[in-house]
Amino acid sequence: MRFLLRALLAVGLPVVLVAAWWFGSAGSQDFYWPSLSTIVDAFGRTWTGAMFTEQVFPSLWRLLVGYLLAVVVGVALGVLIGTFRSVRSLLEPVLEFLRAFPPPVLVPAAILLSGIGDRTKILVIVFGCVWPVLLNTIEGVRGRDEVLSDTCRTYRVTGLLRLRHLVLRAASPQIVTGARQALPLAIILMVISEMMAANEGLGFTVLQFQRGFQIPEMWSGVLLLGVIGIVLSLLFRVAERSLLGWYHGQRAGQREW
Amino acid sequence: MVAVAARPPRVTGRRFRSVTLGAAGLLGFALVLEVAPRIGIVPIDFAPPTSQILVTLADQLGQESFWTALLRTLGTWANGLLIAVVAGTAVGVLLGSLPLLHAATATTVEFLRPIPSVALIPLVIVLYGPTVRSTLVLVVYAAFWQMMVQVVHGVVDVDPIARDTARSFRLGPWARVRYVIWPSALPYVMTGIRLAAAVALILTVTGELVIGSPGLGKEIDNAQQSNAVRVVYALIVVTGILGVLINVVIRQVERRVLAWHPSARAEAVVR
Amino acid sequence: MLEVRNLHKVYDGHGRRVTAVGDLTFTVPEGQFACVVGPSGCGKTTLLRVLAGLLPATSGEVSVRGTPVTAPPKDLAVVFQEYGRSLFPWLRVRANVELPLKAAGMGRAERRKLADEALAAVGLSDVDNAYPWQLSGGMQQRVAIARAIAYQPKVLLMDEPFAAVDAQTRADLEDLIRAVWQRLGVTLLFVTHDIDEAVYLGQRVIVLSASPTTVAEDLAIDLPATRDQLTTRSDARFTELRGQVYARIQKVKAPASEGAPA
Amino acid sequence: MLEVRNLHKVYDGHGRRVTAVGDLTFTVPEGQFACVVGPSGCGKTTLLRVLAGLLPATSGEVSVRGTPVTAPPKDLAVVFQEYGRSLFPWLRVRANVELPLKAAGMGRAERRKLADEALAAVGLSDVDNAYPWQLSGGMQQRVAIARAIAYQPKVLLMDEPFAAVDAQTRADLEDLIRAVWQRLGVTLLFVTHDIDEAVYLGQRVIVLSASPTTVAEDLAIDLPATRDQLTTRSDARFTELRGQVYARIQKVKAPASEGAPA
Amino acid sequence: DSSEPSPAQSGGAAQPDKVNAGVIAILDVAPIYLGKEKGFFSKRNIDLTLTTAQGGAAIAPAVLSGQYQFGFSNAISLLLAKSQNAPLKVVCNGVNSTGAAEDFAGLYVKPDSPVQSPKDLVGKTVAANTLKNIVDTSVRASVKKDGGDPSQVKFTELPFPEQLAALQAGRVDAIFLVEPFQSAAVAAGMRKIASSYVDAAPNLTVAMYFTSAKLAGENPDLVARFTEAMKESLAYADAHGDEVRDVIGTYTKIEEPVRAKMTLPKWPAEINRASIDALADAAVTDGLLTAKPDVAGLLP
Ligand SMILES: Nc1ncnc2c1ncn2[C@@H]1O[C@H](COP(=O)(O)OP(=O)(O)OP(=O)(O)O)[C@@H](O)[C@H]1O
Ligand SMILES: Nc1ncnc2c1ncn2[C@@H]1O[C@H](COP(=O)(O)OP(=O)(O)OP(=O)(O)O)[C@@H](O)[C@H]1O
Ligand SMILES: [Mg+2]
Ligand SMILES: [Mg+2]
Repeated sequence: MRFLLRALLAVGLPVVLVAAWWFGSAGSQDFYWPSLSTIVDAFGRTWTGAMFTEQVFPSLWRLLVGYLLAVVVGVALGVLIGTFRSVRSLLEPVLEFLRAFPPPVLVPAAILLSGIGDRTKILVIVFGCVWPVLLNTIEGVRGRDEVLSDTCRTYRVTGLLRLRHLVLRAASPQIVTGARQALPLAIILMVISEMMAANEGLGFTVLQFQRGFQIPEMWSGVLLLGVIGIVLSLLFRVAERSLLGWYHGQRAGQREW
Repeated sequence: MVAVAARPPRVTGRRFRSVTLGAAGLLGFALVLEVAPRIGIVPIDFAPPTSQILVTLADQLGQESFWTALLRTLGTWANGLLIAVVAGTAVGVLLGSLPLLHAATATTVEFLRPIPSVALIPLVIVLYGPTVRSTLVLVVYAAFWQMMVQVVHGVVDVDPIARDTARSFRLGPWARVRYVIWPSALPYVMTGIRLAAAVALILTVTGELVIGSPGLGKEIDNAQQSNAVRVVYALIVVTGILGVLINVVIRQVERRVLAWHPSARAEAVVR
Repeated sequence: MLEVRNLHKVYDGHGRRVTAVGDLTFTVPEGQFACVVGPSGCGKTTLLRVLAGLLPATSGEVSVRGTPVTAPPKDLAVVFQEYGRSLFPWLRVRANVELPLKAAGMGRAERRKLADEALAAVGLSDVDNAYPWQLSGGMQQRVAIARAIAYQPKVLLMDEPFAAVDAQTRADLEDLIRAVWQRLGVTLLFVTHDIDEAVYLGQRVIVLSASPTTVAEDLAIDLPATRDQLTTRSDARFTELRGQVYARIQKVKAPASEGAPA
Repeated sequence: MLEVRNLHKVYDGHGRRVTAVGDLTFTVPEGQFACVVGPSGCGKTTLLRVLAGLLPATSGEVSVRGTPVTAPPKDLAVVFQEYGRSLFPWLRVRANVELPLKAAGMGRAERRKLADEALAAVGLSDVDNAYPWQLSGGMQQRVAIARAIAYQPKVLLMDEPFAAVDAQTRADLEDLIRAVWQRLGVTLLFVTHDIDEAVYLGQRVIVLSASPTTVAEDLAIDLPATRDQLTTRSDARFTELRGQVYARIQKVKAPASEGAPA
Repeated sequence: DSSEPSPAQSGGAAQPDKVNAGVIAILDVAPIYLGKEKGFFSKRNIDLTLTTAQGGAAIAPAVLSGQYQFGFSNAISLLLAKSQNAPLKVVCNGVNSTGAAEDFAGLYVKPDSPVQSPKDLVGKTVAANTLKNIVDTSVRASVKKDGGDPSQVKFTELPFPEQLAALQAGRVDAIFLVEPFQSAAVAAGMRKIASSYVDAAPNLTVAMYFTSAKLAGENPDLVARFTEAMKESLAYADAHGDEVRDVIGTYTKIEEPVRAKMTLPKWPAEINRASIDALADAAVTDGLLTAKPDVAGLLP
């Protein structure tokens, strides 16, 4: 019953919006605004078989590797910076400096450093989506409850055990927020990383369509990106449920109305 | 027993230390970038050392076109950020406090968020032409999500006892947002603003770069097309410096509005 | 008036299913001062949360001043057991006390007056400008009490409100609460672990059984309306009543004592 | 052994400067059970935090078992006044109790045994699998106590550890703590607001004055070593000692009572 | 010849027509800047505003949606657009290769590279600023002309500014550059193995100016005046190299010494239709297009 309601809620609005789009765009003659039926048609033609395995899979693979790396790096660095004030003072300006770099102008630098292979593209993804994880981890680590910190100190819970049972767990709601932010960013950066120095990939293909004036095909690619976003966010939610069960329980326990 | 005392000197001393460390960090970074091309880790022609970049930058500072571009970029950035922060906060608070609404919109949001701005470029150009407006739309589109997601999570983070207290005293929706939800979400909001600020800056520059609306990004593109490597890097350094300055301002604000938060508290206690 | 009829509450989730309240029925007439005692974990806090409209009952009916409770009722204040977390850490003490008044639309001057009075009453006039986390546990608890008093509720629910204060302050606060109750004519439900306190304060003591919770004893306290720490507590009737409650609690506790402290 | 010499502690920040502890000097010999009583806000928690190495003193010296305190000393356990916040919300009850043992490098089987014993001792055998936030206030407090006991410390600092439990459980826990103390020979500093409790439990009661805090009275409790709730509490010597402490506290309280409850 | 201006054409001359044109900040578009400076547009009652953008991604939609009246694009992009039935129409020539060995663009390898001529590129990787566009088509033409199998050449996308570094680092085997990057490559000692634009077709028309079919249909007069002004500008630019080098300094950041030395393209007033036709054929052969688009319909 509850599951049904959830499912209904999840698809309700999209169904309405898709319907509106479908009928609103029907018979569109605008070159850049093809009708949804044209786009769906192009989708079927485009993203099947070899196209999927040759263009989409490599991209997804890089996306996943880049994303996971970003989370790991962001959390590790965030714990370090959040824990030691002097490290934070030392690194924060440099990080803010780097953070303001637009990835498109950064790609050349990345190419210079690590060539034009997958490594560069993964680097671009990591560089772009490490920030939400990093910033949130820092704040999460800094903002933990003092009584818990004191408890750990008196009971001499130190080192890795402290990291695992206090630092990471206390920051985990915020880490999850950061990771959540980073997920769609990773998809965006996957596309950006394939804007230059690429000859295959989902982002590259979408851009090719755009340049080649294959507008319905381009929109079908955008559609695919959105669908990937939905799928990844569903996976993310499953992971979050098990990771933050205590958190949502604590918060929902008293919020049944 | 209670006396309002002036800020103890230790705190200012600490602030001084932190500023010094920060400067040292930047200096060290600059040094690495000076040395790396000089000893051949990266080719000097394509990655000019810091000193050359700074000379070029100084040269740029003397040009009026640079300042016009900078002001334009800042204008677009500030407008975009403001809209994104206000809209992101409003929508975030709404979604965070109404779980049903959140559930109903989640799929749509997840669909829209990963659409890269580059893919939206033809769309905004068709709508607004290669103008500041187009760039602004891209900026708002990208920064809005950052803000919204942070706020949604922040709203959920309200202490259940604090929320029940507010409910039992029958605080109205507005009072609850103003006095309970907003303050507890504030740490998330501040992080959101910091994230959105950088994303807005990035998209302002990218938008200008790709669309060609006037500003720093366009200057960067122009320099790239002209093989003016040093100018390119000088301009990128400017965006970096903007990033640092923006962060300084936000940190300052944060120190004020989050004085009560454990993260700030722990640092103010005389130990 | 508070009415609780066949209240039943089950917590379920995260691999644990607990019947917090078995079957509870009682009525507190308008203006009565009722104390609730019962073993730890028997569902007192749960009962208060249901009455305050913060938690839905699994079954049964609860009404406050004639209206069935679905949301926090009007003119009701709660002092939470977790006093520390019920104070807003971003507001200074005075602002914490004033907030509900502000939300009720009261003017600045009046708000200030009420807050000052309430803070003075709990002995915290000098910390109005501090943040809650700068205060000791007992002081925090007193701020929470001051906030409830300043609100001038018609119904006041208090969950072990004096747990963190010293004996002397506790005695003072007891008298304060009785004075407030008499002055405002509030309906008061007061959860405590101190049997003496329950007898000293209330017109009635409701003893709850251990889980699954029911009313084990409902005792009218027929002590005179004007009470004072010395004379009342040395009153023979006081000792007698206290003995009755104590005996009852012992009995209540017994069947559940397999898992009790060694 | 705990030694506190000329301890002085000032809190300063956010526009507020408070002398929490004025000048405190006392020594608790190895293996002694000392109770601390004092008015709310007099600095008991602050004292405990300094002793536990969680807070640096503004001036004065503090040493635990011969070593000056700069960080939390070895083999010391604290039961915090904010019991609710001292439990890890992401760990289930048993894991909360086991965590310090794990940190000490104890094997899984032994850890489990100790945790089970401690939980049984506080009457919570059946909730080992719950999260702390699924428990009532009193149950949470007992988990915190169980954690401290299971740790088998040499020095145990307890800050109003029974504030949230009912009278019967409290009596049981009092006996439990005395039993643990006798069995392990721990040095115990026990903060309480209940004067009867202080006299019943301790070998010594330290009465603190209101702020600026000093030792107002240091009373040896010469009751027999084996105590029990019925006989000891009805002992004439008990009543006498209790009267002494009470009188002393009244005096202590008086000068600071300008701001006391109305 | 369009040296006789006729402002009266616009009917009244009271309000000049505001015209926005989207161009790329490269030397190819020097004539339009020069023409504007010389007043070739204003004397035809056109108030021209030039806006630079990074590339076709921004210009084509802006023209098609009417935000710009005219745009600048390379020939292959226009053919691609035509093949997708994009409603646009070429109005006049843009830029041509020199047709001689010394062109404004070229295919370069490292001085010590085993690649001696384009046919050696078989199995090798060449950098192109955009894939599936005029660069790879031209490079393939060079390979084919040299007797190699063009389908065996691999391309990777790399912006012009990054190419020299990538070549020097050995990440690609050859690069195809235009000015001013070509000058930098030459200065760095890179070896030229072909002038691919020249190999693609004699006097290849590399890029053209275009407008939307809508504007062409609704305001043929404006289009005609713009075309005339453009033709005059092209002819003038072709004849006045020094002025071109100066005007390039106004809208790019190319440094003076480079500007003085770099090879300029040709700016004939007329489109080389045969070369466009050849390009279209090559694009079909290379698989860029599935069928040959209606070239005649695209060109004026
Ligand atoms: N949020 C919750 N989720 C699950 N179980 C809960 C929750 N809150 C309370 N319980 C359970 O309900 C029962 C009653 O809890 P409650 O807090 O009402 O007791 P109480 O009478 O207030 O006890 P105490 O005197 O110790 O505060 C307990 O067994 C407790 O474990
Ligand atoms: N973190 C803090 N920042 C500033 N002042 C504090 C802080 N903690 C305690 N104080 C102040 O120090 C004084 C002593 O506090 P402490 O908590 O030690 O009292 P206590 O004896 O434990 O009181 P209680 O019995 O009410 O718990 C109080 O006036 C309190 O306001
Ligand atoms: Mg309770
Ligand atoms: Mg205390």
